Amino acid sequence: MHCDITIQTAPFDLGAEEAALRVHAGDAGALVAFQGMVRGHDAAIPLTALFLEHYPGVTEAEIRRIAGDAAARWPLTAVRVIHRVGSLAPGEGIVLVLVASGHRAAAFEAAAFLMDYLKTEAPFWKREHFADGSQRWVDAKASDGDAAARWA
Amino acid sequence: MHCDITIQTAPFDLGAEEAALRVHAGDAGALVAFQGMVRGHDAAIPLTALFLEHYPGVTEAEIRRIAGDAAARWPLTAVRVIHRVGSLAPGEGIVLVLVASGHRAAAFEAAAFLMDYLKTEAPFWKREHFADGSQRWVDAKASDGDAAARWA
Amino acid sequence: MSSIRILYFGRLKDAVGHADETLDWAGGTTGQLLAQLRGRGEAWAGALAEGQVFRLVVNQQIVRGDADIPPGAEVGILPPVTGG
Amino acid sequence: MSSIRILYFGRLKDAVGHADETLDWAGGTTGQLLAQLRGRGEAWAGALAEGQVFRLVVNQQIVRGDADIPPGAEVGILPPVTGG
Repeated sequence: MHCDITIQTAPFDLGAEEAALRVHAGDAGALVAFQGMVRGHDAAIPLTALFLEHYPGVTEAEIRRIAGDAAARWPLTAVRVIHRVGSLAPGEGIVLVLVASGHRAAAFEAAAFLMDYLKTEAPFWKREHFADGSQRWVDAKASDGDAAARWA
Repeated sequence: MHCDITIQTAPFDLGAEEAALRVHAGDAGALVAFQGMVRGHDAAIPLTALFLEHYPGVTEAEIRRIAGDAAARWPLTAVRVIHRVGSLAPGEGIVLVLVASGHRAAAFEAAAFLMDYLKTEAPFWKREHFADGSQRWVDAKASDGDAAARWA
Repeated sequence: MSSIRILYFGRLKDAVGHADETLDWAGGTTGQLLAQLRGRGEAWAGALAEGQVFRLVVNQQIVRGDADIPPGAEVGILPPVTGG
Repeated sequence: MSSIRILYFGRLKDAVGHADETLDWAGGTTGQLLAQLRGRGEAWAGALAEGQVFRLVVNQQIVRGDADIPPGAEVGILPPVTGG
Protein backbone atom coordinates (compact mmCIF):
# COMPACT_ATOMS: atom_id res chain seq x y z
CA MET A 1 0.00 0.00 0.00
CA HIS A 2 1.14 3.51 -0.87
CA CYS A 3 1.08 5.75 2.21
CA ASP A 4 1.97 9.43 2.34
CA ILE A 5 1.69 11.47 5.58
CA THR A 6 2.43 15.19 5.84
CA ILE A 7 2.16 17.72 8.64
CA GLN A 8 2.40 21.20 7.15
CA THR A 9 1.59 24.85 7.74
CA ALA A 10 0.72 25.45 4.06
CA PRO A 11 -2.81 25.00 2.70
CA PHE A 12 -3.61 21.82 0.75
CA ASP A 13 -5.62 21.25 -2.40
CA LEU A 14 -8.06 18.33 -2.56
CA GLY A 15 -8.04 18.14 -6.36
CA ALA A 16 -4.24 18.10 -6.61
CA GLU A 17 -3.98 15.46 -3.87
CA GLU A 18 -6.60 13.28 -5.52
CA ALA A 19 -4.73 13.44 -8.84
CA ALA A 20 -1.44 12.60 -7.10
CA LEU A 21 -2.95 9.71 -5.16
CA ARG A 22 -4.52 8.12 -8.23
CA VAL A 23 -1.04 7.62 -9.69
CA HIS A 24 -0.43 5.18 -6.81
CA ALA A 25 -3.94 3.78 -6.40
CA GLY A 26 -3.67 1.14 -9.13
CA ASP A 27 -6.98 -0.28 -10.36
CA ALA A 28 -8.89 0.94 -7.28
CA GLY A 29 -12.55 1.57 -8.02
CA ALA A 30 -13.30 3.66 -4.94
CA LEU A 31 -11.81 6.81 -3.50
CA VAL A 32 -13.10 8.46 -0.33
CA ALA A 33 -11.92 11.88 0.79
CA PHE A 34 -12.56 13.63 4.07
CA GLN A 35 -11.76 17.32 4.41
CA GLY A 36 -12.14 19.14 7.73
CA MET A 37 -12.52 22.90 7.75
CA VAL A 38 -12.18 25.52 10.52
CA ARG A 39 -15.66 26.50 11.74
CA GLY A 40 -16.09 30.18 12.49
CA HIS A 41 -19.33 30.11 14.46
CA ASP A 42 -19.17 27.08 16.73
CA ALA A 43 -18.90 29.19 19.91
CA ALA A 44 -20.80 32.22 21.26
CA ILE A 45 -18.05 34.59 20.05
CA PRO A 46 -16.91 34.39 16.40
CA LEU A 47 -13.59 32.67 15.86
CA THR A 48 -10.82 34.66 14.20
CA ALA A 49 -8.19 31.93 14.07
CA LEU A 50 -7.35 28.42 15.14
CA PHE A 51 -3.80 27.63 16.18
CA LEU A 52 -2.62 24.02 16.00
CA GLU A 53 0.51 22.43 17.34
CA HIS A 54 1.86 18.88 17.16
CA TYR A 55 4.82 16.82 18.43
CA PRO A 56 7.23 16.82 15.46
CA GLY A 57 8.39 13.33 14.57
CA VAL A 58 6.07 11.57 17.01
CA THR A 59 2.84 12.77 15.37
CA GLU A 60 3.95 11.75 11.87
CA ALA A 61 5.13 8.31 13.09
CA GLU A 62 1.87 7.69 14.94
CA ILE A 63 -0.26 8.57 11.92
CA ARG A 64 1.87 6.31 9.74
CA ARG A 65 1.41 3.50 12.27
CA ILE A 66 -2.37 3.91 12.32
CA ALA A 67 -2.49 4.03 8.51
CA GLY A 68 -0.70 0.65 8.61
CA ASP A 69 -3.36 -0.62 11.01
CA ALA A 70 -6.04 0.53 8.58
CA ALA A 71 -4.28 -1.23 5.68
CA ALA A 72 -4.17 -4.45 7.72
CA ARG A 73 -7.88 -4.17 8.38
CA TRP A 74 -9.21 -3.11 4.97
CA PRO A 75 -7.95 -3.82 1.42
CA LEU A 76 -6.52 -0.37 0.68
CA THR A 77 -4.28 0.56 -2.23
CA ALA A 78 -3.32 4.10 -1.15
CA VAL A 79 -3.68 6.44 1.83
CA ARG A 80 -2.88 10.16 1.96
CA VAL A 81 -3.09 12.22 5.16
CA ILE A 82 -2.34 15.92 5.43
CA HIS A 83 -2.78 17.70 8.75
CA ARG A 84 -2.09 21.38 9.05
CA VAL A 85 -0.49 23.11 12.04
CA GLY A 86 0.10 26.79 12.84
CA SER A 87 -2.50 29.54 12.47
CA LEU A 88 -5.62 28.84 10.38
CA ALA A 89 -8.52 31.15 9.48
CA PRO A 90 -12.20 30.10 9.51
CA GLY A 91 -13.10 28.19 6.35
CA GLU A 92 -9.55 26.94 5.79
CA GLY A 93 -8.93 23.21 5.51
CA ILE A 94 -7.34 21.63 8.63
CA VAL A 95 -7.15 18.00 7.69
CA LEU A 96 -7.38 15.90 4.55
CA VAL A 97 -7.70 12.11 4.44
CA LEU A 98 -7.81 10.27 1.13
CA VAL A 99 -8.27 6.50 0.87
CA ALA A 100 -8.31 4.40 -2.30
CA SER A 101 -9.61 0.83 -2.38
CA GLY A 102 -11.15 -1.72 -4.68
CA HIS A 103 -14.22 -1.70 -2.43
CA ARG A 104 -16.31 1.31 -1.54
CA ALA A 105 -17.30 0.11 1.95
CA ALA A 106 -13.60 -0.41 2.78
CA ALA A 107 -12.74 3.08 1.55
CA PHE A 108 -15.56 4.67 3.60
CA GLU A 109 -14.73 2.71 6.75
CA ALA A 110 -10.98 3.26 6.57
CA ALA A 111 -11.42 7.00 6.03
CA ALA A 112 -13.81 7.22 9.01
CA PHE A 113 -11.40 5.13 11.11
CA LEU A 114 -8.46 7.41 10.26
CA MET A 115 -10.49 10.52 11.06
CA ASP A 116 -11.61 9.08 14.40
CA TYR A 117 -7.96 8.37 15.18
CA LEU A 118 -6.87 11.87 14.17
CA LYS A 119 -9.58 13.37 16.40
CA THR A 120 -8.95 11.24 19.48
CA GLU A 121 -5.41 9.85 19.50
CA ALA A 122 -3.06 11.77 17.21
CA PRO A 123 -0.87 14.30 19.05
CA PHE A 124 -2.42 17.61 17.96
CA TRP A 125 -3.63 20.47 20.11
CA LYS A 126 -5.92 23.31 19.06
CA ARG A 127 -6.12 26.80 20.53
CA GLU A 128 -9.05 29.04 19.57
CA HIS A 129 -8.61 32.78 19.09
CA PHE A 130 -11.80 34.81 19.31
CA ALA A 131 -12.99 38.14 17.92
CA ASP A 132 -12.91 39.71 21.43
CA GLY A 133 -9.20 38.96 21.75
CA SER A 134 -9.61 36.02 24.12
CA GLN A 135 -8.08 32.62 23.45
CA ARG A 136 -8.35 29.13 24.90
CA TRP A 137 -7.08 25.61 24.36
CA VAL A 138 -9.87 23.41 23.03
CA ASP A 139 -11.19 20.73 25.42
CA ALA A 140 -11.15 17.13 24.20
CA LYS A 141 -14.69 16.02 23.30
CA ALA A 142 -16.17 12.91 24.89
CA SER A 143 -18.10 12.21 21.65
CA ASP A 144 -14.83 11.84 19.74
CA GLY A 145 -13.64 9.22 22.21
CA ASP A 146 -16.90 7.35 21.66
CA ALA A 147 -16.40 7.46 17.90
CA ALA A 148 -12.90 5.99 18.19
CA ALA A 149 -14.17 3.26 20.54
CA ARG A 150 -16.26 1.85 17.63
CA TRP A 151 -13.05 0.44 16.14
CA ALA A 152 -11.67 -1.17 19.33
CA MET B 1 -29.84 22.46 1.99
CA HIS B 2 -28.12 23.11 -1.31
CA CYS B 3 -28.55 20.18 -3.70
CA ASP B 4 -27.12 19.86 -7.19
CA ILE B 5 -27.61 16.69 -9.30
CA THR B 6 -26.14 16.20 -12.77
CA ILE B 7 -26.12 13.28 -15.21
CA GLN B 8 -23.52 13.97 -17.86
CA THR B 9 -21.31 12.35 -20.50
CA ALA B 10 -18.40 14.74 -19.79
CA PRO B 11 -15.70 13.97 -17.20
CA PHE B 12 -15.89 15.71 -13.82
CA ASP B 13 -13.22 17.26 -11.63
CA LEU B 14 -13.25 16.57 -7.89
CA GLY B 15 -11.24 19.70 -7.03
CA ALA B 16 -13.49 22.01 -9.04
CA GLU B 17 -16.64 20.44 -7.58
CA GLU B 18 -15.29 20.74 -4.04
CA ALA B 19 -14.53 24.44 -4.58
CA ALA B 20 -18.00 25.02 -6.06
CA LEU B 21 -19.74 23.15 -3.23
CA ARG B 22 -17.96 25.06 -0.49
CA VAL B 23 -19.58 28.28 -1.74
CA HIS B 24 -22.91 26.75 -0.65
CA ALA B 25 -21.75 24.73 2.35
CA GLY B 26 -21.86 27.61 4.86
CA ASP B 27 -19.95 27.02 8.11
CA ALA B 28 -19.77 23.23 7.57
CA GLY B 29 -16.73 21.68 9.21
CA ALA B 30 -16.82 18.37 7.36
CA LEU B 31 -16.81 17.43 3.71
CA VAL B 32 -16.85 13.84 2.48
CA ALA B 33 -16.30 12.95 -1.17
CA PHE B 34 -16.74 9.60 -2.86
CA GLN B 35 -15.40 9.07 -6.35
CA GLY B 36 -15.97 5.84 -8.23
CA MET B 37 -13.66 4.88 -11.09
CA VAL B 38 -13.96 2.33 -13.91
CA ARG B 39 -11.93 -0.77 -13.02
CA GLY B 40 -10.03 -2.32 -15.90
CA HIS B 41 -9.16 -5.71 -14.42
CA ASP B 42 -12.21 -6.88 -12.51
CA ALA B 43 -12.96 -9.70 -14.97
CA ALA B 44 -10.85 -12.42 -16.63
CA ILE B 45 -10.56 -10.37 -19.84
CA PRO B 46 -9.34 -6.73 -19.61
CA LEU B 47 -12.07 -4.13 -19.95
CA THR B 48 -11.76 -1.62 -22.78
CA ALA B 49 -14.84 0.46 -22.00
CA LEU B 50 -17.89 0.71 -19.83
CA PHE B 51 -21.12 2.00 -21.37
CA LEU B 52 -23.74 3.48 -19.05
CA GLU B 53 -27.33 4.43 -19.77
CA HIS B 54 -30.03 6.01 -17.62
CA TYR B 55 -33.70 7.01 -17.83
CA PRO B 56 -33.57 10.74 -18.61
CA GLY B 57 -35.73 12.78 -16.26
CA VAL B 58 -36.61 9.84 -14.02
CA THR B 59 -33.03 9.15 -12.86
CA GLU B 60 -32.34 12.79 -11.98
CA ALA B 61 -35.66 13.11 -10.10
CA GLU B 62 -35.02 9.92 -8.13
CA ILE B 63 -31.52 11.02 -7.08
CA ARG B 64 -32.92 14.40 -6.03
CA ARG B 65 -35.58 12.64 -3.97
CA ILE B 66 -33.04 10.40 -2.21
CA ALA B 67 -30.79 13.41 -1.51
CA GLY B 68 -33.82 14.97 0.19
CA ASP B 69 -34.23 11.79 2.26
CA ALA B 70 -30.56 12.05 3.28
CA ALA B 71 -31.04 15.70 4.28
CA ALA B 72 -34.02 14.72 6.44
CA ARG B 73 -31.93 12.05 8.14
CA TRP B 74 -28.63 13.89 8.67
CA PRO B 75 -27.84 17.60 9.23
CA LEU B 76 -26.39 18.34 5.78
CA THR B 77 -25.65 21.77 4.33
CA ALA B 78 -24.87 20.75 0.74
CA VAL B 79 -25.00 17.70 -1.54
CA ARG B 80 -23.52 17.33 -5.02
CA VAL B 81 -24.00 14.24 -7.17
CA ILE B 82 -22.55 13.74 -10.64
CA HIS B 83 -23.14 10.46 -12.47
CA ARG B 84 -21.70 9.89 -15.89
CA VAL B 85 -23.38 8.03 -18.76
CA GLY B 86 -22.14 7.02 -22.21
CA SER B 87 -18.81 5.36 -22.92
CA LEU B 88 -16.09 5.46 -20.22
CA ALA B 89 -12.52 4.15 -20.33
CA PRO B 90 -10.84 2.27 -17.44
CA GLY B 91 -9.59 4.69 -14.80
CA GLU B 92 -12.17 7.35 -15.61
CA GLY B 93 -14.49 8.64 -12.90
CA ILE B 94 -18.06 7.29 -13.10
CA VAL B 95 -19.69 8.84 -10.07
CA LEU B 96 -18.96 11.65 -7.65
CA VAL B 97 -20.81 12.28 -4.39
CA LEU B 98 -19.93 15.25 -2.19
CA VAL B 99 -21.59 15.92 1.15
CA ALA B 100 -20.98 18.87 3.48
CA SER B 101 -22.12 18.88 7.11
CA GLY B 102 -21.28 20.37 10.46
CA HIS B 103 -20.61 16.84 11.73
CA ARG B 104 -18.15 14.38 10.27
CA ALA B 105 -20.16 11.24 11.13
CA ALA B 106 -23.19 12.72 9.34
CA ALA B 107 -21.10 13.54 6.27
CA PHE B 108 -19.62 10.01 6.15
CA GLU B 109 -22.95 8.28 6.69
CA ALA B 110 -24.89 10.41 4.20
CA ALA B 111 -22.22 9.90 1.50
CA ALA B 112 -22.26 6.11 2.08
CA PHE B 113 -26.09 6.16 2.04
CA LEU B 114 -26.19 8.04 -1.28
CA MET B 115 -23.64 5.67 -2.81
CA ASP B 116 -25.60 2.62 -1.66
CA TYR B 117 -28.69 4.14 -3.27
CA LEU B 118 -26.86 4.90 -6.52
CA LYS B 119 -25.60 1.31 -6.67
CA THR B 120 -28.87 -0.45 -5.87
CA GLU B 121 -31.85 1.77 -6.73
CA ALA B 122 -30.97 4.57 -9.13
CA PRO B 123 -31.94 3.81 -12.76
CA PHE B 124 -28.52 3.22 -14.37
CA TRP B 125 -27.39 0.25 -16.43
CA LYS B 126 -23.79 -0.70 -17.26
CA ARG B 127 -22.55 -2.65 -20.25
CA GLU B 128 -18.97 -3.93 -20.24
CA HIS B 129 -16.89 -4.01 -23.44
CA PHE B 130 -13.89 -6.35 -23.34
CA ALA B 131 -10.54 -6.51 -25.13
CA ASP B 132 -11.68 -9.60 -27.10
CA GLY B 133 -14.58 -7.64 -28.61
CA SER B 134 -17.26 -9.24 -26.44
CA GLN B 135 -19.74 -7.21 -24.43
CA ARG B 136 -22.31 -7.88 -21.73
CA TRP B 137 -24.75 -6.07 -19.50
CA VAL B 138 -23.51 -6.11 -15.91
CA ASP B 139 -25.49 -8.27 -13.45
CA ALA B 140 -26.85 -6.58 -10.33
CA LYS B 141 -24.79 -7.60 -7.29
CA ALA B 142 -26.47 -9.11 -4.24
CA SER B 143 -23.85 -7.43 -1.99
CA ASP B 144 -25.02 -3.99 -3.14
CA GLY B 145 -28.58 -4.83 -2.16
CA ASP B 146 -27.31 -5.85 1.29
CA ALA B 147 -25.45 -2.54 1.64
CA ALA B 148 -28.60 -0.57 0.83
CA ALA B 149 -30.64 -2.66 3.30
CA ARG B 150 -28.53 -1.19 6.16
CA TRP B 151 -30.46 2.07 5.80
CA ALA B 152 -33.98 0.57 5.72
CA MET C 1 -57.86 4.39 -30.52
CA SER C 2 -55.75 4.95 -27.35
CA SER C 3 -52.21 3.72 -26.97
CA ILE C 4 -49.23 3.78 -24.58
CA ARG C 5 -45.55 4.18 -25.28
CA ILE C 6 -43.27 1.53 -23.70
CA LEU C 7 -39.57 2.17 -23.08
CA TYR C 8 -37.13 -0.71 -22.40
CA PHE C 9 -33.76 -0.17 -20.67
CA GLY C 10 -30.44 -1.96 -20.28
CA ARG C 11 -30.43 -5.65 -21.12
CA LEU C 12 -34.23 -5.61 -21.64
CA LYS C 13 -33.70 -3.65 -24.86
CA ASP C 14 -31.55 -6.47 -26.23
CA ALA C 15 -33.82 -9.17 -24.82
CA VAL C 16 -37.02 -7.87 -26.42
CA GLY C 17 -35.24 -6.63 -29.56
CA HIS C 18 -36.11 -2.91 -29.40
CA ALA C 19 -35.77 0.16 -27.20
CA ASP C 20 -39.39 1.31 -27.39
CA GLU C 21 -42.76 0.53 -28.91
CA THR C 22 -46.27 1.91 -29.12
CA LEU C 23 -49.01 -0.43 -27.93
CA ASP C 24 -52.79 -0.11 -28.28
CA TRP C 25 -54.14 0.41 -24.77
CA ALA C 26 -57.68 0.99 -23.62
CA GLY C 27 -56.65 1.10 -19.96
CA GLY C 28 -55.38 -1.33 -17.32
CA THR C 29 -52.65 -1.92 -14.77
CA THR C 30 -48.91 -2.61 -14.81
CA GLY C 31 -49.68 -6.23 -13.91
CA GLN C 32 -52.02 -6.53 -16.91
CA LEU C 33 -49.40 -4.96 -19.20
CA LEU C 34 -46.67 -7.36 -18.04
CA ALA C 35 -49.04 -10.34 -18.45
CA GLN C 36 -49.90 -9.21 -21.97
CA LEU C 37 -46.24 -8.74 -22.96
CA ARG C 38 -45.22 -12.09 -21.42
CA GLY C 39 -48.02 -13.68 -23.45
CA ARG C 40 -46.19 -12.80 -26.69
CA GLY C 41 -44.18 -16.03 -26.36
CA GLU C 42 -41.33 -17.73 -24.61
CA ALA C 43 -38.71 -15.07 -25.44
CA TRP C 44 -40.89 -12.34 -23.95
CA ALA C 45 -41.90 -14.42 -20.95
CA GLY C 46 -38.21 -15.05 -20.22
CA ALA C 47 -37.10 -11.47 -20.84
CA LEU C 48 -39.81 -10.09 -18.55
CA ALA C 49 -39.72 -12.85 -15.89
CA GLU C 50 -40.04 -11.78 -12.24
CA GLY C 51 -36.28 -11.36 -11.48
CA GLN C 52 -35.68 -9.51 -14.75
CA VAL C 53 -38.00 -6.60 -14.01
CA PHE C 54 -36.84 -4.30 -11.23
CA ARG C 55 -39.23 -1.36 -11.48
CA LEU C 56 -42.03 0.03 -13.60
CA VAL C 57 -42.31 3.72 -14.29
CA VAL C 58 -45.59 5.32 -15.35
CA ASN C 59 -45.42 8.86 -16.68
CA GLN C 60 -41.95 9.34 -15.19
CA GLN C 61 -43.03 8.15 -11.71
CA ILE C 62 -41.71 4.90 -10.25
CA VAL C 63 -44.74 2.82 -9.23
CA ARG C 64 -45.03 -0.04 -6.72
CA GLY C 65 -47.46 -2.93 -6.76
CA ASP C 66 -50.12 -3.17 -9.46
CA ALA C 67 -50.43 0.45 -10.60
CA ASP C 68 -52.86 2.02 -13.06
CA ILE C 69 -51.63 2.85 -16.57
CA PRO C 70 -53.86 5.47 -18.15
CA PRO C 71 -54.23 5.59 -21.95
CA GLY C 72 -51.56 7.84 -23.47
CA ALA C 73 -49.05 7.02 -20.73
CA GLU C 74 -45.31 6.53 -21.07
CA VAL C 75 -44.32 3.25 -19.37
CA GLY C 76 -40.69 2.45 -18.55
CA ILE C 77 -39.76 -1.17 -17.89
CA LEU C 78 -36.53 -1.27 -15.86
CA PRO C 79 -34.27 -4.30 -15.39
CA PRO C 80 -32.19 -4.62 -12.19
CA VAL C 81 -29.99 -1.51 -11.92
CA THR C 82 -26.18 -1.45 -11.97
CA GLY C 83 -25.16 2.17 -11.39
CA GLY C 84 -22.52 3.80 -9.26
CA MET D 1 25.32 14.10 36.28
CA SER D 2 22.61 12.60 34.08
CA SER D 3 19.50 14.48 33.06
CA ILE D 4 16.36 14.20 30.93
CA ARG D 5 14.68 16.74 28.71
CA ILE D 6 10.96 17.25 29.29
CA LEU D 7 8.65 18.69 26.60
CA TYR D 8 5.18 20.04 27.43
CA PHE D 9 2.45 20.42 24.82
CA GLY D 10 -0.81 22.31 24.33
CA ARG D 11 -2.40 23.68 27.50
CA LEU D 12 0.24 21.97 29.65
CA LYS D 13 2.80 24.51 28.41
CA ASP D 14 0.65 27.35 29.74
CA ALA D 15 -0.23 25.44 32.93
CA VAL D 16 3.35 24.72 33.95
CA GLY D 17 4.70 27.98 32.56
CA HIS D 18 7.20 26.70 30.01
CA ALA D 19 7.48 24.52 26.92
CA ASP D 20 10.46 22.44 28.04
CA GLU D 21 12.97 21.92 30.82
CA THR D 22 16.01 19.87 31.69
CA LEU D 23 15.76 17.81 34.85
CA ASP D 24 18.46 15.93 36.77
CA TRP D 25 17.63 12.25 36.39
CA ALA D 26 19.53 9.23 37.67
CA GLY D 27 16.90 6.84 36.29
CA GLY D 28 13.31 5.85 37.07
CA THR D 29 9.86 5.42 35.54
CA THR D 30 7.19 7.67 34.04
CA GLY D 31 5.15 7.20 37.23
CA GLN D 32 8.09 8.38 39.34
CA LEU D 33 8.63 11.39 37.08
CA LEU D 34 4.97 12.44 37.27
CA ALA D 35 5.01 12.01 41.08
CA GLN D 36 8.14 14.17 41.32
CA LEU D 37 6.67 16.93 39.10
CA ARG D 38 3.32 16.89 40.95
CA GLY D 39 5.31 17.29 44.18
CA ARG D 40 6.44 20.73 43.07
CA GLY D 41 3.25 22.20 44.53
CA GLU D 42 -0.45 22.67 43.97
CA ALA D 43 -0.13 24.33 40.53
CA TRP D 44 1.91 21.38 39.23
CA ALA D 45 -0.28 18.78 40.89
CA GLY D 46 -3.32 20.38 39.23
CA ALA D 47 -1.68 20.81 35.84
CA LEU D 48 -0.52 17.19 35.79
CA ALA D 49 -3.58 15.61 37.47
CA GLU D 50 -4.81 12.29 36.07
CA GLY D 51 -7.31 13.67 33.52
CA GLN D 52 -4.85 16.32 32.31
CA VAL D 53 -2.20 13.87 31.10
CA PHE D 54 -3.20 11.84 28.05
CA ARG D 55 0.05 10.16 27.04
CA LEU D 56 3.73 10.06 27.88
CA VAL D 57 6.33 9.77 25.18
CA VAL D 58 9.84 8.49 25.90
CA ASN D 59 12.44 8.99 23.19
CA GLN D 60 9.72 9.63 20.58
CA GLN D 61 7.81 6.43 21.49
CA ILE D 62 4.38 6.60 23.10
CA VAL D 63 4.52 4.48 26.27
CA ARG D 64 1.72 2.83 28.25
CA GLY D 65 1.64 2.05 31.96
CA ASP D 66 4.64 2.78 34.13
CA ALA D 67 7.49 2.84 31.60
CA ASP D 68 11.21 3.20 32.15
CA ILE D 69 12.87 6.56 31.47
CA PRO D 70 16.60 6.09 30.87
CA PRO D 71 19.01 8.94 31.72
CA GLY D 72 19.43 11.23 28.73
CA ALA D 73 15.90 10.58 27.47
CA GLU D 74 13.51 13.04 25.86
CA VAL D 75 10.14 12.84 27.64
CA GLY D 76 7.00 14.35 26.11
CA ILE D 77 4.04 15.03 28.39
CA LEU D 78 0.87 15.20 26.30
CA PRO D 79 -2.47 16.64 27.43
CA PRO D 80 -5.71 15.27 25.91
CA VAL D 81 -5.50 15.71 22.14
CA THR D 82 -7.78 17.85 19.98
CA GLY D 83 -6.74 17.29 16.37
CA GLY D 84 -8.69 16.71 13.19
